[in-house]
Amino acid sequence: MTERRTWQELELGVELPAATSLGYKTGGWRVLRPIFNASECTHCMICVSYCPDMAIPIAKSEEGVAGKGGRLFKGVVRLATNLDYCKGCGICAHECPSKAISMVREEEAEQASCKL
Amino acid sequence: MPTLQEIALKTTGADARIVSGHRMCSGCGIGSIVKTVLAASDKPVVVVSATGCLEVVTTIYPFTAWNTPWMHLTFENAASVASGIEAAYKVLKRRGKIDEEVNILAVGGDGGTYDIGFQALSGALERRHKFMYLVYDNEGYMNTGNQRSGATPFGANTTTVPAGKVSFGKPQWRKNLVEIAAAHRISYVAQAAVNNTMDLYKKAQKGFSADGPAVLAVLQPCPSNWSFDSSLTIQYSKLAVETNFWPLYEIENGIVHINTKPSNRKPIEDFLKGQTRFRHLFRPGNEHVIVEMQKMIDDEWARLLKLEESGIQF
Amino acid sequence: MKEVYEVRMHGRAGQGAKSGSQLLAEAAFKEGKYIQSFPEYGSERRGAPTVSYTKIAEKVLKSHEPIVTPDVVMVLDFGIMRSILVAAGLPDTGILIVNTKVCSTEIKKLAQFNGTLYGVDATGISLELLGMDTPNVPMLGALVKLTGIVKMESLEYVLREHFLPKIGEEKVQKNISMLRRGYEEVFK
Amino acid sequence: MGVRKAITGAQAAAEAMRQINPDVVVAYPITPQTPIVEEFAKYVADGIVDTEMVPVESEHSAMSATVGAETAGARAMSATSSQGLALMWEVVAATPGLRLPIVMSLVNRALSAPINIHCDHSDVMGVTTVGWIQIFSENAQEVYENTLLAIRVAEDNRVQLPVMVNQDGFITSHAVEPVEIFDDALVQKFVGVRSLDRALLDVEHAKSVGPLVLPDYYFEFKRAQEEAMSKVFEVYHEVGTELSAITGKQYPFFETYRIDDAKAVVVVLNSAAGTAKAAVDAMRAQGKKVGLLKPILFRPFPYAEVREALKDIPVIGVLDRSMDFGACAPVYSEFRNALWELERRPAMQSYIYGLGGRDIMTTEIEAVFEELLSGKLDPEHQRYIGLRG
Repeated sequence: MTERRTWQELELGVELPAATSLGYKTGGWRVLRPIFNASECTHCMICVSYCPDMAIPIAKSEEGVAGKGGRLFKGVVRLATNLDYCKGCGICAHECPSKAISMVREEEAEQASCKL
Repeated sequence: MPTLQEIALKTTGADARIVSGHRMCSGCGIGSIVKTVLAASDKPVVVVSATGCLEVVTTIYPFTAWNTPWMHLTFENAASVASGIEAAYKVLKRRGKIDEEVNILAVGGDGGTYDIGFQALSGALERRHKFMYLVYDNEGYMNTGNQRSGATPFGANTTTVPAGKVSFGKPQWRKNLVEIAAAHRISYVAQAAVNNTMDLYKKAQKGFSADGPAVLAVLQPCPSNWSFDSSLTIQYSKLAVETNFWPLYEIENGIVHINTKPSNRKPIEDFLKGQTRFRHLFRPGNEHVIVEMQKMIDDEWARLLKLEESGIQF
Repeated sequence: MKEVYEVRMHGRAGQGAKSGSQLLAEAAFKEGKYIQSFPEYGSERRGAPTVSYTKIAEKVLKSHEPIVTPDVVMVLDFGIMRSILVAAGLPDTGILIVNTKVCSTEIKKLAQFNGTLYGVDATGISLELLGMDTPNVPMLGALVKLTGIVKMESLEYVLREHFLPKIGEEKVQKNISMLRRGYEEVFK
Repeated sequence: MGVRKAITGAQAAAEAMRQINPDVVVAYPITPQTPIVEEFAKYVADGIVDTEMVPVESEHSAMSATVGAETAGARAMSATSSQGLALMWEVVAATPGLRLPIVMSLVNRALSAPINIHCDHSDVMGVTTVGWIQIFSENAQEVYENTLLAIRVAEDNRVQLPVMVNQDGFITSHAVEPVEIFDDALVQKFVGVRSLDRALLDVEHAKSVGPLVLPDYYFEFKRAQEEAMSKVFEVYHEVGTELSAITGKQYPFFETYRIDDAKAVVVVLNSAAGTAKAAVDAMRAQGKKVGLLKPILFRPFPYAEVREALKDIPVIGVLDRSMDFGACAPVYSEFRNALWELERRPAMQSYIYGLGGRDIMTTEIEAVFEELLSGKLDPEHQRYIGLRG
């Protein structure tokens, strides 16, 4: 709940600097949370390309990360879902060819993570 | 041709031209479509959005999800605004006031394209402005809750042409925007769908590099108003392609090319099932609607195959 | 009863805060009360926070202002409390009903509320009976139990009136069961 | 000193546009604006200007593309009339909110129905509430100078608002009169070039223009827009002073003609003000003390200055070339508003004249003066000049 500006403080015209929506966290919309099982992932990027909320971060890894079947995956790899923005639509889980993502109720996921 | 990995790098992180924090419905594929199309440009992209889902959810003041120059004016004029931007671009370059090369992208939903923005689009195509027009087609006015548009399919239940005791929903087939655009003799028109990222990316690349205007129509299943579970957006898009309800094809310099030919065409029921807007078609008395729909789809497909075979310039 | 009884519902677009507040108002209307029911219109997307108001009174309601000092606040989505101060304007004597499985101190802390907190597993009930997350109906049952502001029969009547043409008798029955389960299962 | 040319009002607007050499001109032809577009298109075709001209398919697209170009960073201009303005209304109304300094020629013509191609002010009076600066021109010379002035007022950083430069359809737009065109180099120095500070095409500084603004901010944006409008007076004055150095003319908010000791004053816009001057001269020759006030800057409206100018006038007749059906006519309303604060309010009479191109004669304005001087007024009703029945 940020302080709202007065009319004297507005920019000229109705203009905004780029990408300010990063300050608006849509993660709170989630009812279901994607649980990413890295050991089942083949880093195929299907989930990344479909994610409508750009909520699956990726990285370039030279040393590689362990994935499905204990294999080492190098190059572009997917990381854990960014829960700040993920709305929990479940497309990633549904489209994952390796079934590396499962959806659980947000409240349960939260309590599970508290216990951890 | 880039890999899915390379596309992912362009759509995620600091260089992405559209970023997280937008307020599209959970499971709405517009985000995937737009990020993929934007990634396909090798130059900075200036975007103009028509009023609609995309515009409303990406720029609720003081938040914007755009990480590239973007503007919105009104509902029906994205193509005219793009004309003005392109004119400004040409003259400011000619006069040495700017030096950066850019691509211009106009985006609208089917309401802003097939219906109210149709004249502006036709005018801009006829004048040969160099820009790409992207329509994310969710087959109705989904931003305002499922009203009928010129892109709504035959048989669909909408709030303005509801199915009722004496109505099975929309009695007309949708207009063929791709062929109408191609009739302007522009060099690139294509139909794509959200489920096929590589195909969409390639088409966007071709559109951006076309000589003159290009039109890209992309099917976008709407979880909210077609009413299916938010995880099934991609599945419904696939079914639309596999039933030939939404063929993937392109018209390049007038020559038709079908990109995907389903080896085993699925029946249209597979696509209709589970969507609230078609639920009434499965009730007794409406069997003929599905039969008619199937026939229309098959006829259209046969016609498209003939167009491709003929090699005649569109 | 207060001159104007005010209920504020917080939810997410798609969870039925708007229709919940409308059902409540119509039930009161059926009992001869004066009512107002209206949502705050933003650009609601499935999942986006929404707020909806119900006013119930014995006399004509003239003002069209939103509710700032509610008697009851209903929270249809647990997570919403992280971004929105749901208990804003709710006095400690007021009632806060949250869609949750447990009434933890964490919820009171999130809501910044010192009064009595009530919980009902409305999502659980609706997933069990309907297979969908539509928590508004069980929440209304809980509200009736705690406040008696309308009668269960009135709510059942308007539920049927509203939904029968849209979803058929079987689902109407399920909704009525959800309402009763909410009534019975609300806890402190 | 400039060069004197015998040209029409439409050509005078085009002459100003030639000297401005805008980055972009977008227009759709409509009678009686068409000769502006045609004249300018000829300049483009002959390479006299290197403007990018976009011949769009409708006025709606004309203003849309003008807004697109202006947002992109160009200096963009347009021109229209009547039905054209009506069709582009939606975008016209959106332009001031985006604070885009577009200058457009409006050749005033009656609105349908019934369809009529001739002059009245029903087109412009339908857009006075949306936030454009409105400047009116008595003749071709004023059209030319007002267009130059408008560019600088619009683009001033304190203002950044669009301007309509009005002239009467056919009466001004199609009549040939002597017009003094000032030196190209001097004028071009005066108009300068538009800054790229806010250019959308400045891709290094990406921004989002025209987002959705909900109840939490919309009101504040509108208040900021009003503030910009209030700055127009000082900017108009400053820019006018600068233009005077080239033209030797004055650029007041309104012109007063022989009102110093006047017992009755007529207020009238655009070309009819010239006719009224002739009537004033004729009456003065008979020893009758009458005068004229010709509004030039109509939005923003200079209430205080108008009040000061008219404070000692006992009777005022306001002539409107359009109606506000079921209410007071628009120019009359403004003058009533302006004079309300006076301790000794004048008697006032509203007149409607010239709708759909009906001619207004010197003798008719003389009759108005006679009526005003006689005190036979009917403030409860507007009167009609030159109407049968």
